[in-house]
Amino acid sequence: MSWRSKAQLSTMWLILLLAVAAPWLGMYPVLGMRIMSFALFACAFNLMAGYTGLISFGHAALFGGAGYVTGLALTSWGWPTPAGIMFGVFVALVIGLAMGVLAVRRYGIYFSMVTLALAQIVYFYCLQADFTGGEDGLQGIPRGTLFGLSLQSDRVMYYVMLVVFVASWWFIRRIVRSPFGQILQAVRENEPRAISLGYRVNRYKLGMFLLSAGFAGLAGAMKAVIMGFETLTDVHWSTSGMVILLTLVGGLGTDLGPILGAVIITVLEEKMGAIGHFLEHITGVHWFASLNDNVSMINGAIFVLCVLLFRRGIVGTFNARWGGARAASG
Amino acid sequence: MTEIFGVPVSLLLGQLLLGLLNGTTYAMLSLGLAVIFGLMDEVNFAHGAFFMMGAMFAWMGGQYFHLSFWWMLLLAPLLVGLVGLLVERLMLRRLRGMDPIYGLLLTFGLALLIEGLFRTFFGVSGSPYNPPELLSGVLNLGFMYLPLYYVFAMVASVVVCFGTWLLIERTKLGSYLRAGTENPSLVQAFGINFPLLVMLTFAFGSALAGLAGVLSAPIVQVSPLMGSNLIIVVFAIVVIGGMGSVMGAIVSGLALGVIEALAKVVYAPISSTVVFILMAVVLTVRPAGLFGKEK
Amino acid sequence: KGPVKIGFITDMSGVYSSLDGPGGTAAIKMAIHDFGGSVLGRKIELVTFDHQSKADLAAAKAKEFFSQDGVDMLIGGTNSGAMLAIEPLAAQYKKPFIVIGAGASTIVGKQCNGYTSLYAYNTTALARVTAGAVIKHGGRSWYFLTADYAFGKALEVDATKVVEADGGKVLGHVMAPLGASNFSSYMLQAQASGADVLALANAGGDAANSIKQATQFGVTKKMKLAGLLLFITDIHSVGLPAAQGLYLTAPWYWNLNAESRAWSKRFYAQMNAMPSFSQAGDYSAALSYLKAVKAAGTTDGAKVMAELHKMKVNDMFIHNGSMRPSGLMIHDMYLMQVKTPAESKEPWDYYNVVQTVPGNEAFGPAAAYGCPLDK
Amino acid sequence: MIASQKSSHTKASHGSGAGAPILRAHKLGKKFSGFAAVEGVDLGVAEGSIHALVGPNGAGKTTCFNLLSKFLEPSAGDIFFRERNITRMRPADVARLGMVRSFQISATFPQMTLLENVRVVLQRAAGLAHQFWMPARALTRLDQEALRFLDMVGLSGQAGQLASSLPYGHKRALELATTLAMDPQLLLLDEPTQGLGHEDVEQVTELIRRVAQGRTVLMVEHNMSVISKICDRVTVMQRGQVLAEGSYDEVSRNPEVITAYMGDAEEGIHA
Amino acid sequence: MSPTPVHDAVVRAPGIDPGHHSPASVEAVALHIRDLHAWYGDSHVLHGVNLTIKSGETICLLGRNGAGRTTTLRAVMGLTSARTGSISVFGKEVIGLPRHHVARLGVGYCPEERGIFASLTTQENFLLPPDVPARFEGLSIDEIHELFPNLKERARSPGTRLSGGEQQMLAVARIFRTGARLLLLDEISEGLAPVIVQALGRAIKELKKRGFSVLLAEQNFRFSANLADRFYVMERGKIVLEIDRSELSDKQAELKELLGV
Ligand SMILES: Nc1ncnc2c1ncn2[C@@H]1O[C@H](COP(=O)(O)OP(=O)(O)OP(=O)(O)O)[C@@H](O)[C@H]1O
Ligand SMILES: Nc1ncnc2c1ncn2[C@@H]1O[C@H](COP(=O)(O)OP(=O)(O)OP(=O)(O)O)[C@@H](O)[C@H]1O
Ligand SMILES: [Mg+2]
Ligand SMILES: [Mg+2]
Repeated sequence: MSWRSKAQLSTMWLILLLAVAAPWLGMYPVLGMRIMSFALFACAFNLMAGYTGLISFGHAALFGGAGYVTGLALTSWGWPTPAGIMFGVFVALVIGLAMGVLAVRRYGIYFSMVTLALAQIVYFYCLQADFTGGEDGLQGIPRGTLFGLSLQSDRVMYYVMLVVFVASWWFIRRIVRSPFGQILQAVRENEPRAISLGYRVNRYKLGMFLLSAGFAGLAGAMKAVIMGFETLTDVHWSTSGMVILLTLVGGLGTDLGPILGAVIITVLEEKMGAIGHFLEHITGVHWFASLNDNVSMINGAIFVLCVLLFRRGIVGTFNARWGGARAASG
Repeated sequence: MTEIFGVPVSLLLGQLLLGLLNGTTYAMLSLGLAVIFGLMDEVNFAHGAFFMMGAMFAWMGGQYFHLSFWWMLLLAPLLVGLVGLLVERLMLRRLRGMDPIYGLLLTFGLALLIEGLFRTFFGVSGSPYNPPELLSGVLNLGFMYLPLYYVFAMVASVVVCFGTWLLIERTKLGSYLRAGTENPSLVQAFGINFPLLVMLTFAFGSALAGLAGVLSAPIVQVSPLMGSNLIIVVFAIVVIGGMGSVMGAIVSGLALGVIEALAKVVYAPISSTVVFILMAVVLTVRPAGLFGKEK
Repeated sequence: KGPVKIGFITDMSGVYSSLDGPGGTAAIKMAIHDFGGSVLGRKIELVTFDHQSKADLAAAKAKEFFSQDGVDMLIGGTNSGAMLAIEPLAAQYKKPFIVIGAGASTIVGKQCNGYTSLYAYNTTALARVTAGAVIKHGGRSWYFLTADYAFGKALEVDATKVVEADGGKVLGHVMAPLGASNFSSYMLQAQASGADVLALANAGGDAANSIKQATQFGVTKKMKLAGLLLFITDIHSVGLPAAQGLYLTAPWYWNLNAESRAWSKRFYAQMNAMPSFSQAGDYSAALSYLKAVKAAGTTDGAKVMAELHKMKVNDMFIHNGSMRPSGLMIHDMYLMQVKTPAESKEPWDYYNVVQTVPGNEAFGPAAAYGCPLDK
Repeated sequence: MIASQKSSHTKASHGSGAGAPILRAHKLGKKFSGFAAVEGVDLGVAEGSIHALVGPNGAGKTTCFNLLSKFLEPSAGDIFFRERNITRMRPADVARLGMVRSFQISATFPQMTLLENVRVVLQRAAGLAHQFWMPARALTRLDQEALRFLDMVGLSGQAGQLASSLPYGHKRALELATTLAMDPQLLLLDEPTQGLGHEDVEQVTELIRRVAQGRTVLMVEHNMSVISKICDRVTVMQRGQVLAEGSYDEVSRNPEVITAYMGDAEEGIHA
Repeated sequence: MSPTPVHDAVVRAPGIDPGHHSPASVEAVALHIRDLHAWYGDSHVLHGVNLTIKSGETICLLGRNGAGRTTTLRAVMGLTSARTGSISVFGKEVIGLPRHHVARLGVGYCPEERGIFASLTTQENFLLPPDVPARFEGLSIDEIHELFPNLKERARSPGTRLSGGEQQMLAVARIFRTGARLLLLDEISEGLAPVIVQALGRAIKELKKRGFSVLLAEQNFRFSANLADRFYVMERGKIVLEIDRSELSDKQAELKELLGV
């Protein structure tokens, strides 16, 4: 085993250990769960973007769409929690299928714009539909029970989410390296050649889009259950932009990048005020105190900086600097 | 009174006219995007922000410098063009030759940043901007009153659109740009100062957005948020028209305005999504868009 | 013992930030200052958070405020989705939660929980007062321009009830998508309806654009405009030339009386804008809470809430205020008509008070809200 | 010299002996917005032969090729593969039938190792293409076979290298290895020696001959020396139509072919 | 500093040794390359190339695949990621000059990969490169159409819809038109039918008569053998052999060793 994969493996274990211990080290469980749902969302997005090169700008439709239907199933229809979540995933798959069929026929930015536009249909539907409650959101989603275990406590919910997350992450990682993943890599590198070798490439891309949609849906459904409500923010295009940001910051096409990105951006979003005050305190510049009020502007700035200086993201840069010649994953 | 779809004809006529007006705004915006996209293979997500800047500059000119609408009609697009020029020169140029998706992401971040900046300084609630004295009248068409300014905006947009089309499709300049999109270094090796051309094109596309902004300022509330939702509709229009096709952008922009107007009278709830649905339909039938060429 | 902590969660940067946002923070600071900076011998501290109109951020932060940061009460700003998401947490942690900027009536509806108060206004009251009063002033047939989502529809329903109960007629409506910047085509439809009143069941930028374009198309020549959810910031941004003559309802206006004027001058000195009613409401809520703490002699949530329910509130912001068991603060509301540019004497001098509507009439019967606590 | 020994007799007779040609085009035509690039082409490729398609630039060779491999839809005519009508089939399906094409530019998967390049092909045959739930090691059982194909083109030594690191000539060899891994019965090669240096041309020519054992090859080529060495049969196209057909010796003496294509024998630059 | 030492096997004709030759008149030398190093990213491809083309001369660069011929031409045009040494075109140093200035000195470049633009029609592709200032009388449009009749026929077709060979013709035609008096032609006989290759050979001879200077990078030795006045052979980014046309038969053995011809 190479030095690098050893380092990788130990990083993974370290992260897992930290995640397990976090609630006991004073981390606030809801924050942890939010991070995990965004990290899962980013991993799902990365599955499509990082390994087919197709950047979807419409993943919010899958994430939020699943959240809404899970919420609907749990509140209005009184379904058990696991069934509601599965239903959310199912609906994400259906939306993903509709989006994917149209989008995978296009490349590059075309793909991005098509997914963005299609996601807007979902957004407007959610906006206008009565069950979503418009700006009020779909409120009061019960956490319910899982195999007889009440999910009411944040700690219990946290560990359930951790299990879901780790399992999904492991599975996503496996997909990337699976026989299917190999074909997709080939498609990405030379599509006409893949066709001439007898592969129906659009089916493979669609397959990947569906897998990605499924996990994005899972992330959205879990988030709805965790938070107990679902709002329009999750289907809005800015959320699609945010998941790109998470992945980009962490490192597109890497295993750990989306997680790192989610941790950094989510924490930043929440702690911006504290950071601002701290900066104000040490520099004496009052402007820093207003950082809190401009999170989206700061996200914009991070985007710009990332693209200009830091395209590979944190993990990607690490791999390129210290990794082997073949910095495919990490 | 005669009716179509249960709607009085006069109302329908009025709607179509207004739809056409909306269409000209769409056309000019999507044209700017198409110019930048078709000639540089870059999607400018900040286009909506540029549109907003055009309107904000017009308003600021009036507010702080007491410059008339006519002055701002000239100055604001120039200023926005200058911003575009700087963006190209300082940022996008470094991404040339890379996957165009990076340009998209960069401009996305830029859009957030620009909007955020304007929001911090000017708040979000917007400000009124009035049409110039000369155009503040109302035209009585018999079946409706049409503010004179709307007529002006419509005519001005159409003129600019077709002027641009001529410039790009019918001049050598256009062929330099199209060639440079594909292989910039070779075009340079032919002795053409392509980086300069790109910069100017980007500035021109941005200026078009700025102009659309100034023209819209007297019609809608001028606010830092005015561009962010519009831009996605405009994306869809560009996709329908065939990305990069100048004619496609103009025609589908106009058509979309009219179709949206029809949707509003026929089945209102669909009017906000009709453009996206249309896009889906067009894509199934013609993946490259109406005027696009299959690559 | 540590300081008494007041939390304030609102949209500091998004669509609604000019209504509340940083101005709200300033107002609460004024309240703390006016109260003397300490209560029960403890310093009063304010912590704020920008929820960016994201409910999940708001809820997560509220939870953290309550469970880790020792926040004793929370003032909630704009965005009803975010406020509704915080509401159950107030009950869970037994901390008073006073909502100002958001007006969803459901906050004190089925979801009510005894710890949450809807303090400044709600959409029901705005719609009811405007509809009722405009009918009295001669607008008998109505046409609605409605934002095509839950909130717009709710406004329309609330207003329609009053119009029909008072013998008026609703001739029709048109649903406009949220964020449609061009409303001119809806104006044509409104004109074609021949109604007396065009009611705007929308908010924010949409409302501002509708007013502007109604004027451009000459709608206002034949029809009265009635805004069901308009704030002074909206009027400010549209400008008097377009907005003149428009009817709207508000719980407060800076130029209402000497007391409100004095307070607003102080606010203006800091923020360079006249306060909106939600900012004034933030001030009043903080003040009332502090009074209740003082009276109860403790910051214990349940006891403070009991005190708040008992209190009669009368201050710069609230006139004849008392809280229903559901948490809904009942107080006088005002029907306003926007001044003509000629009538306006100074910047921000925008409204004529047409009528004062007593709280119970304005907010309507408790039964309509469906809160179990109201019995 | 080896080439001429092997030519004609055995293979050609084997081809005709098998009766129907493996690939047959009947009145094939393709119009591009009014311009007829290919028109009424009848072509039969005998099983087991190496068949060359030559002709002046723009004669329609590549178009013909694209039609046969289904990368273009014919506007007229029919195509039969082993007497099965494939005119309306999709390219990927045609490839599955055993008719595989190469591209004018080298076609490899640059960021994958040579082994993986070949394995990608084997995966489909082994039914290991859509198993997204399987771990990566499921693929190792294809390694032996992949190495065998790399060995055929003399690249097994570099199996672990990335394809992008190979020199040009080796990339073409790798491409051939992946093509072979599809177990094609008919190989379509478009200008396989284009851009190669003299030595590489010889190498690739040799390689083609080697892999043609037991397979059929249809190739487009401008290099007459290659054609004369290995091809059993030559079809000459001009302006979208077949001008002549026969063995290399026959067509190269045809005066029409000389004026239209080969030109002045003295200046016979490619020979 | 002395130029990077060349391969031992090099036999130079003293008169035209670029190392000792200093151009008497600026205009007498079309291209003068000294100690040229060039890189693609991190990979160092040219290791000190020296060559000279006198005005009106046709020279040919030979070498195996990957020897660096294309890179030499690209370095002249400023298309490598870095270059050092000296390149002077008609007496003007171009290293340090912006890319688009090189062509304006009178250089026409036909790239190996042809560089036909898909979004332009054949005609637009043909007319794309601007005329060079102080141009030579090149081939007229009619002459070019006579040389490559396909181009006239397919004038309205999009550039990349042309057949492989037609694209090659277009790439060459486009440069012949501009009046650039130094032509850098990379593998122009590639993919062309023998008849056309012969015609192309005649065209180059004609240009030579009109005073053009030509640098051919060729795989096709037979083609260039008829045209060039002088040959340079490259190996691993260096010139390893220089042969005058008159010495061709004497140097067969070395050529065979280096090129396998
Ligand atoms: N997609 C297309 N659209 C329009 N014309 C085309 C298209 N493809 C090919 N052609 C035209 O059809 C003719 C035949 O082209 P084809 O590529 O088959 O020639 P070829 O025989 O392969 O020539 P070469 O030897 O130069 O490669 C050419 O004149 C070309 O311009
Ligand atoms: N873009 C590039 N990036 C990195 N290395 C390159 C690049 N282009 C060429 N090279 C390398 O530079 C060396 C010289 O290449 P060049 O193209 O100049 O050779 P050539 O003599 O023209 O050969 P050919 O017959 O292949 O055209 C080769 O080893 C090649 O692999
Ligand atoms: Mg061809
Ligand atoms: Mg070369």
